[in-house]
Amino acid sequence: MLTALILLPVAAAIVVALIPGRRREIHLPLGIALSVMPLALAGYLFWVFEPAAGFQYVVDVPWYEPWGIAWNLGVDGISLPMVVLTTLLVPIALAASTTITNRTKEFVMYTLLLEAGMIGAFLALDLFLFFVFFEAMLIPMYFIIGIWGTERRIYAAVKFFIYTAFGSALMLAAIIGLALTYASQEGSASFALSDLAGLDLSVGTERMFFAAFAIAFAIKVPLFPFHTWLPDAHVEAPTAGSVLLAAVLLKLGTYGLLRFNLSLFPDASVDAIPIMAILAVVGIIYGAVVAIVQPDLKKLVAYSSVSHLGFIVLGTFALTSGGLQGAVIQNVNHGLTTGALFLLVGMIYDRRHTKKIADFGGLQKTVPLLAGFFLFMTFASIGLPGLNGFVGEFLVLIGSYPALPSFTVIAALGVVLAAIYLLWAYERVFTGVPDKEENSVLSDLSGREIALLVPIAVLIVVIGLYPKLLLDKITPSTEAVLDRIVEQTDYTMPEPGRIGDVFVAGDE
Amino acid sequence: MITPPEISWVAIAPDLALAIGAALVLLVDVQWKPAPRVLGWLVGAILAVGAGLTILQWEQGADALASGDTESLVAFSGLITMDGFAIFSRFVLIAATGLGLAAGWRFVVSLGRRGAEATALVLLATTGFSLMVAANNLVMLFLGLEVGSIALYVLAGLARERRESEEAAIKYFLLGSFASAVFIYGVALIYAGTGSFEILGIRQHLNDFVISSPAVIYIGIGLVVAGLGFKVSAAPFHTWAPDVYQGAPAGLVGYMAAVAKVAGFAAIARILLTAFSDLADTWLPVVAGISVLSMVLGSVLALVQGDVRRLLAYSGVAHAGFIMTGVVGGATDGVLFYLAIYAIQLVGAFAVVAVVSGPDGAGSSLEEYRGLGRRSPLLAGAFTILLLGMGGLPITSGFVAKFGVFTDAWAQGYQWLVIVAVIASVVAFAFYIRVIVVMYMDDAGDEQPLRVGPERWVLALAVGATILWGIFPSSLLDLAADALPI
Amino acid sequence: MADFVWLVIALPLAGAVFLHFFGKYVKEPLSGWMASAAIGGAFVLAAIAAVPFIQGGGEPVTISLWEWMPAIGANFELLWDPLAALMALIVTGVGTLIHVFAIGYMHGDERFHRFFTNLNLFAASMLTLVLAGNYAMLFLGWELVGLCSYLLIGFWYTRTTASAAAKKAFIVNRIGDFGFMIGLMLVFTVFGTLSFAGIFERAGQELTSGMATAIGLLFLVGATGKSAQIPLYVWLPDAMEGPTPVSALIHAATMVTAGVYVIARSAPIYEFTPVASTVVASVGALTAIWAASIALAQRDIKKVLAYSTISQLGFMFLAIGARAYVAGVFHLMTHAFFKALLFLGAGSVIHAMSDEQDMHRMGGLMRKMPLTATTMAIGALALAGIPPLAGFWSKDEILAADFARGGWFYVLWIIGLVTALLTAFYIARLWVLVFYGEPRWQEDAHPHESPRVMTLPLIALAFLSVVGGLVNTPFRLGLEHFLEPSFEGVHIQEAPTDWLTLGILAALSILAAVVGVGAGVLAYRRPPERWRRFEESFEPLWGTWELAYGVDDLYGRTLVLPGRRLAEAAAFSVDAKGVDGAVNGVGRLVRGAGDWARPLQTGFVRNYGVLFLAGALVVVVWLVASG
Amino acid sequence: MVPVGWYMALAAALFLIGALGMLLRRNALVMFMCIELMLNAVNLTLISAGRAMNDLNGQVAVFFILVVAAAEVVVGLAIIVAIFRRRATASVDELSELRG
Repeated sequence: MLTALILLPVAAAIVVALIPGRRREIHLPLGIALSVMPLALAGYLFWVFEPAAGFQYVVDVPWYEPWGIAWNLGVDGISLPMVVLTTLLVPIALAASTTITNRTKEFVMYTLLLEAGMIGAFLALDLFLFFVFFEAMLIPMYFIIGIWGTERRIYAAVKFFIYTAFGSALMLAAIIGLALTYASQEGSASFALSDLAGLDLSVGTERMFFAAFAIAFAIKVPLFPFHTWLPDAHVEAPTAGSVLLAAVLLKLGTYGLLRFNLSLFPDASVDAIPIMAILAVVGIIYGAVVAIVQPDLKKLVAYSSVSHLGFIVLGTFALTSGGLQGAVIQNVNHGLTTGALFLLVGMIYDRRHTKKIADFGGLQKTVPLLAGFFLFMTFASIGLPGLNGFVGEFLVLIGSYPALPSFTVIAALGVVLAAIYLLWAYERVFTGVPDKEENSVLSDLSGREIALLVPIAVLIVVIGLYPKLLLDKITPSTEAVLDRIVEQTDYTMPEPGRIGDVFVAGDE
Repeated sequence: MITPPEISWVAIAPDLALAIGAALVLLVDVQWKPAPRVLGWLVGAILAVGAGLTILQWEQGADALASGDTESLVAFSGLITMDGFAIFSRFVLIAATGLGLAAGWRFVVSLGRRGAEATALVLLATTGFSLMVAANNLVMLFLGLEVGSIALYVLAGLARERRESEEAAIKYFLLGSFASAVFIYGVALIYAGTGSFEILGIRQHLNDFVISSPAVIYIGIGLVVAGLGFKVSAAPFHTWAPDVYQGAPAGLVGYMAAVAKVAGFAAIARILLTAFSDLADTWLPVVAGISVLSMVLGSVLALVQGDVRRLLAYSGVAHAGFIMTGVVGGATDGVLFYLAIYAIQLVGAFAVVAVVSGPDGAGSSLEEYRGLGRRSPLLAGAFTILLLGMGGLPITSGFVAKFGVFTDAWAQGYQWLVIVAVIASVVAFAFYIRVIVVMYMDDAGDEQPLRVGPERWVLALAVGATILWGIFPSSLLDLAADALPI
Repeated sequence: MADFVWLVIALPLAGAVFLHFFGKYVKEPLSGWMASAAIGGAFVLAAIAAVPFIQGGGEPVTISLWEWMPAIGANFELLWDPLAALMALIVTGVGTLIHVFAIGYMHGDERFHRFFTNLNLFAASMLTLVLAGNYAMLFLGWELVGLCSYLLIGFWYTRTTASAAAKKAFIVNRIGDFGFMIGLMLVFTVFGTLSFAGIFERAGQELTSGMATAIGLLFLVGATGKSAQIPLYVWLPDAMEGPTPVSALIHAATMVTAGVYVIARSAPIYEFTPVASTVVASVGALTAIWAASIALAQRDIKKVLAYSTISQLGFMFLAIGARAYVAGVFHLMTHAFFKALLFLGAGSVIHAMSDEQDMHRMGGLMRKMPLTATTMAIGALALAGIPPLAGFWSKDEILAADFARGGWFYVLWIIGLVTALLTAFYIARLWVLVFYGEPRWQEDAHPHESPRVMTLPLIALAFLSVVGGLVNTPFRLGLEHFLEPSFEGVHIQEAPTDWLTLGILAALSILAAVVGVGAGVLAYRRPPERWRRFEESFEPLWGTWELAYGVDDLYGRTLVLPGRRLAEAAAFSVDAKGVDGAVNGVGRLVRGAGDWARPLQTGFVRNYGVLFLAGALVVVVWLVASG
Repeated sequence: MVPVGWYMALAAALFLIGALGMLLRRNALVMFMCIELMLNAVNLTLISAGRAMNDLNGQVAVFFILVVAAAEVVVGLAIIVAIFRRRATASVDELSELRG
């Protein structure tokens, strides 16, 4: 089933490719229709997923046995939400791309291939396979930014590509080193996560490998100071590109840290807590501060990503139940809210052909629906309780505090700053009287655009109020990660107070 | 008493076929003045025979190697081997020849009557290199090298209307002869130090005796490495490559570069890994040094080129460095896989250059690729895949190849080399990406689609190989793993 | 038995959701009535659920709804106890009246239904806050009321001042939330849960006094944000940009008391930290006198009331800081009555004067709007603390309790007393300026009495302001008994019990009230020139008060501007030039290396040869040397 | 009898002279002659080494090298003549259009 999940978008891309280029009008609808299939499959997977069963639907087909590489896929509570998120956002991103009129066919194909790559990276349990997906997806994204982006798209695309490729290059070296260590210890080659996780590494080696992986993922996340490719990429990318970039691609970084760094290098992870926490916290504050004064709406949202993703990293390296759960669920949340914000910025851009905050003002008057959605997403992003962003941030903050008190306190400042930059931006864009003539004649959201935003909005509320839906699936997996670390290292998880009251819903 | 050498026709059957084929082409041309089409079919048939014979050889060689009966793999009193290594390399050479000729066919045709000469030269060059990769004797190796190289010098100058072609030819010729002289001097010193020209003999000698004058042998090794380093355009022996790539006829550059690289590396691998394996501790750092220099210099210089051919030449320098890491890694299968993959991609890439530059191969500046993605989408797509393949992007065979040699080098204890290599491959991405940028992200100056001739088959094969072996590499990897030197 | 209390939240929420999606199909007054019905229904339900407590003998119950974030002991659960019940009744009761008032006040607004959507949403949020069974859910309500406040302050979004005020309110509140959140982190670290039940049960076992102080102070930070205390009160005066019913409901009666509520709710934690309690009281006292002095000199009618609210909230802090929780909550209740009344009255006036808010341009309105004038007079006297109106009883109890606490609290008691005097003065000034004397209206003003739908709530609130104090008098401590189950195990500071002390204290506070009111009336019933001169005689103090001590300006210059400079520096220098510069620098370096190395390729064969030979030489030498 | 080392040294000297000539002279023809000189130095080496070791292989190899040298001459001269025809110069320094 997991193989099908990866191959479906590829097949869809091929189908689209077979449609002759002059039938332009059907490429996009066809792509959207086809991209619903993986969504359906992912939805089914979500439905049948057994939270307690660890990795499931495992596929393990040898690829080239002498090297020990394998087509090894599996899904657990950490990857499941990401897969669903990916499959959900691809149709939305495609459907938001009706303004793309040149080379539509290629655009749809690249998006679908990108989807395959992203799903593959989330599902891969073989490091070689993971790397293949991790790197291969750069190309479609590169094209999406480079071909359909705005003025400085080439600069942004190249920077994106080279920067992330640089990070993964070091990771490749570390993967090779790991596999060879395994081969020398066990006598047979393997790249399987489960095999490599059990390796005995010397302290120095483990730290080096950890660093290699961490840099690769830190660039992807991106953590300060590796973040500068992100604003450029976001600003120049077309809407669909920004959405997928923010919502899914960046998550590979946080996902990778959680999945690979914590499992493969437990000792080094524990040792690296201060460093990672510092980077995370600096990212949170720095991203937020820089976001405040950005003159470009998209850039502002991009920097807000830098800030928000810091929370995820903080939660991950707090190594507590709450922190990890928060990190995973925040992965999803940030995908939804920031994805939606980019959609909205795109919709504004479609109308006004500018993203400069100074060019707007009083839009609420002319496009009240758009303003309403924007405000909704803004508050979701700020972490308003009842919406999804809060669940993630609150879990991360409250959960991390016992482990990393001072860092968490500083991180909490980010919540304040988020309110500042987002509300200020909202104020400048939407409130007041529309004093510029161009702004007073805009048309409000169309039915199609509303249809794109509503599912996201619904999910935002559902996750905000009933995160159990996700947490039930996530928790056993995050606990397993923690258990492993506690078992393999001398790390003791902070035990806040006594065990909290066991809560049983609705049994009175 | 002088024992007459035993003749093993099997061992040289493919080479013989090619050589005879070369003669045949000339004869047929003189006698019947056939249409280019006919000539094409003839050459195709000759290559097919050569390839078929190579496959037949494989069956025999594989058994013998498996049974450990290495003696039976040596023919002509130790001059020639027919081990898997030789046969694999030879097959790659013949395949590259076929693809290269197809890619350059329009150029060959444009030469008119001289087309047959060109064809014959190509066949001869392949014969020489084919003997070179099969040589178990350093003098034999030198002979093969010279047969191949001299043919290449001529090919470089074939586009006589163009001044650059002449310049390329004379540069290639002077420097190539110079390098050959250095190489053979190295061989002579090795002979002086070990008393043998034979790969196996040298190994035997180094195994059996305490070496009396190691300096002579080391100097010999150094000169041999320098000479062969020239052929594979490893830095700092690479200087000819950009000029020759740029000047030589567009259609044939891919072929010229590919066969020289394959044969050169096969020779380096055979000499260093078989003959001098006992001295590995000494030469490994040096080869690693050459590798680093090649990767860094090649990547960095490729980054600033404005001409696609020069860019590909410098990227070839970088690739020489990558393949060198495989030599450092000490496993021939990694090197062979890389060579096979790279040869195909190189020929494919130059097929694109040939299409864009036209048969006479006038210009190849980056400017001419502007908007190619719109002008000729398929051509641009193929070029993109080939470039990414050379860059080593996953799901292309280039990645598998790089992964293989890096793994070998790491296992050999050269972790730092691998780290330099992966960083260099990122820089390499940067310049491949530049070409892609120009093709896709700029608008075309000229909207006229380009005419693609027989290059299309080359491209189809090259792209297919890049993708298929990228996703399912096991078939070729298994073959490469079986293709061991004696 | 009280399982249905979730409906108390659900009803206004349903109203909000319905109006949000279908409001535009509902004709104007109807949507307002629907919203009023929703919150009125909630009031009825809350009253029914509160019956056991009123009868005495009702036990607090925790109602679990569904899981939220079990990892940190934060789920959807409600705590229904007397404190929650009282708050719910205040919110729904006063809320209903204000809803009804707003039907008249918002008449003709093009986003009429949207206003009621938000108002209902606010009610639901506020009820979530007060009914929450754990800190996470309380925080949920806490933030949601902030959201509603944001939405409602900025309701007239085309006014840039309104939008800015809304943003300011939210952000300043967020700063408070920052402290609150850290407090919650500490709570979780200490207790491993955020549930009230789990925390309060074990407070004695788990808390050290240092930790209790830390938590207490951090909660105070949060409370200063929401309840507009020093130093975070600056948002509340600006928040008056919102429609007046909003000011009445959110920024006088309910939301701003959330800080008081949280501290009262957390009484079991403050139990262990006299330090934090004292700080709470001190902040309250300081804020009370600070804001009261500013209120003296304001010209804008709503600004007076706003600073008055800040000042009265200070009183509540003064009470709960002295551990007179019942007195604090009592004052919260009476204040909700009379301050809502005053705001609505002010709204009525503003409405009548076509959005005029400057008291210097009013005067003599008593004749035009007698009903408003009368009800406002009652509210004013209640605020001033004239017996037997509601404000007297609660304020007196606070002052008495502080006096009884003794020590440092004597100082606070004196401050309180002075504040009471000032309060009486400024509210008298307000009433006289608005309703008495000669009209100083603008040319185009045509004041008129407000419609029934607006005056009826005024009357109801006036009634409550009169009798509301009777629930808890020294003669009959009804509220104290009612709230007992909520403060079980907590020491409550009682007022003095001997009647003599009590009498003297009462006399003093009555004196302050009477003097204040008297002075105010005497000063301002004179013609404008005279009271202008009166005000000028206080210069430069008066000007300082009028400018609210220039705190906004100070914050602007010391925090906002440098912050912005910092952000600009970070964004345009550090990030663009530094970090990104470094990244691009690496790229340029590599290219530069390429450009630098390019000339090596001279094109001259002989140079190539040299390079080749040199390379060969290096290789050879290296080999020989290492071999 | 002259020890074999001397022959080897002479050969090395010849080789170096050839190499230096290749680097210093700019006439393509002369450069080519220098290469021939280098090849002959190799021949000398081979002969002496073979003689010293009493091994025929070294001496046989010389014949091959001679043949190769002859082949090189053929091609080399052709190329040089072609260039000379067009440009009326045999100086390699004139041929530096391809660079960078």
